[in-house]
Amino acid sequence: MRIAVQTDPFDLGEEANAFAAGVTAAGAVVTFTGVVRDLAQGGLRAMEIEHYPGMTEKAITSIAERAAERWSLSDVLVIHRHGQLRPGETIMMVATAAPHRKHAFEAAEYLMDYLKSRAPFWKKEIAADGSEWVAAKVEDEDALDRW
Amino acid sequence: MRIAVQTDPFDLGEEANAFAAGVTAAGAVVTFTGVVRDLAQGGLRAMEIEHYPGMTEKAITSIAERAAERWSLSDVLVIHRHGQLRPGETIMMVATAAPHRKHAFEAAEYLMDYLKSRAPFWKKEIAADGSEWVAAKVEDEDALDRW
Amino acid sequence: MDVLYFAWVRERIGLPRERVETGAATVADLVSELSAREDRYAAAFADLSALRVALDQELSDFDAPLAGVREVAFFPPMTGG
Amino acid sequence: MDVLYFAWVRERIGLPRERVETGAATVADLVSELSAREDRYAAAFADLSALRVALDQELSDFDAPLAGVREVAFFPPMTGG
Repeated sequence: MRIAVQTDPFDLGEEANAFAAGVTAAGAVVTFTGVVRDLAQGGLRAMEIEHYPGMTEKAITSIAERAAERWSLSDVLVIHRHGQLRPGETIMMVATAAPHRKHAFEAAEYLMDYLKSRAPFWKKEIAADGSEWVAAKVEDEDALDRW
Repeated sequence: MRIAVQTDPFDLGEEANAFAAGVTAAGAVVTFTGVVRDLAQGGLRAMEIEHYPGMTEKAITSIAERAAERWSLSDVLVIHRHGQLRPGETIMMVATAAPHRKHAFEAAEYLMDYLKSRAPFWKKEIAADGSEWVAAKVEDEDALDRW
Repeated sequence: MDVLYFAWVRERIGLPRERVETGAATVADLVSELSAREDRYAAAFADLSALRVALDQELSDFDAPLAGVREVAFFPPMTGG
Repeated sequence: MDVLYFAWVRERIGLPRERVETGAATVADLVSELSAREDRYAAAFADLSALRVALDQELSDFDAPLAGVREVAFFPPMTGG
């Protein structure tokens, strides 16, 4: 298991290859990658991501450990950036490996649902005409009921 | 949309990066990669994958088009190899990109469920003590009921 | 028409494809015709529930008509992915 | 104890962390104490349903006791991923 909370960019391809190379006993590898979209339709200059150093790493580790137990995963990877990101940049990724595809998919969705609402990150959209904190969505909180 | 049916190996990382680079309007990119596992616990020498040239490409294109419509995907990628593969080699991958994570995940699972039972591939495990066609699983057929 | 066999159906019948001249009205009729030919066909077609059929590269059924069909393929349930 | 603020709570109160000497028994008591200090605190804590609290870096509740706690953090619902 590897958890990284960082300001530096990461290379999705390199991370995916390194992850897959380490888990050849697993038949299924799922990755999820979040990219900064220009939600304000051309007006987004940057996405500023604030986090709670210390708690962030603990919260993600705890989420990943719960996922690894629940689905007997061969491995889990979580990378999440903070700081200022531009549209098109990669915000974060998760990867899961399991013997069966259903488990790898479910675990990746579980990780994403919990990272979204239970890891202490806050996003702020910085646009030409001002900046605004991204509001948590009711459907993201509701997504946790599934688990 | 890109559909590739090939004997050549492919590089998961390169494919994932190229796919993600093309879809920056989407916030969520999901990849699934299938790897040859040694199911016979050390005894598997190779996985031989037979397919139905012509029908394979048609069937995958049709599955991918249905997924792209159903979830308004920004892009879809399917690569599936045939021929003889060794344990640890990558059999296939799918990638989906969508504005929302739930859509990217669902579409990738849909693609996998249909590729598993509706694309004309047949796997044969070649072990030290003989070879055997992989039997279709009832749960793989049942997985289609979800959609 | 061209008749194609894949996976263990191909192995049991002993060839990947052949040209068949037939007046069979449906897939089931064609299966009966082939099964009557030789034991290897009868063995391959013994349990139709274990087989799938494609007509001109589209999945179909054993009671489908063969009129206008150029290519028939028989194979076990698929195991892709 | 150390009190930390994140996102718009930090912006509204105007600082990321401060040292607070308090005898507050629960998080709610601490919130009342801080809110009574100055308008910027009262504004930040006006709607507790829009806030979350962590005690020693674990998510908690507003009625949780503060005994033994060294670090309290207030912030809006998280938006990671």
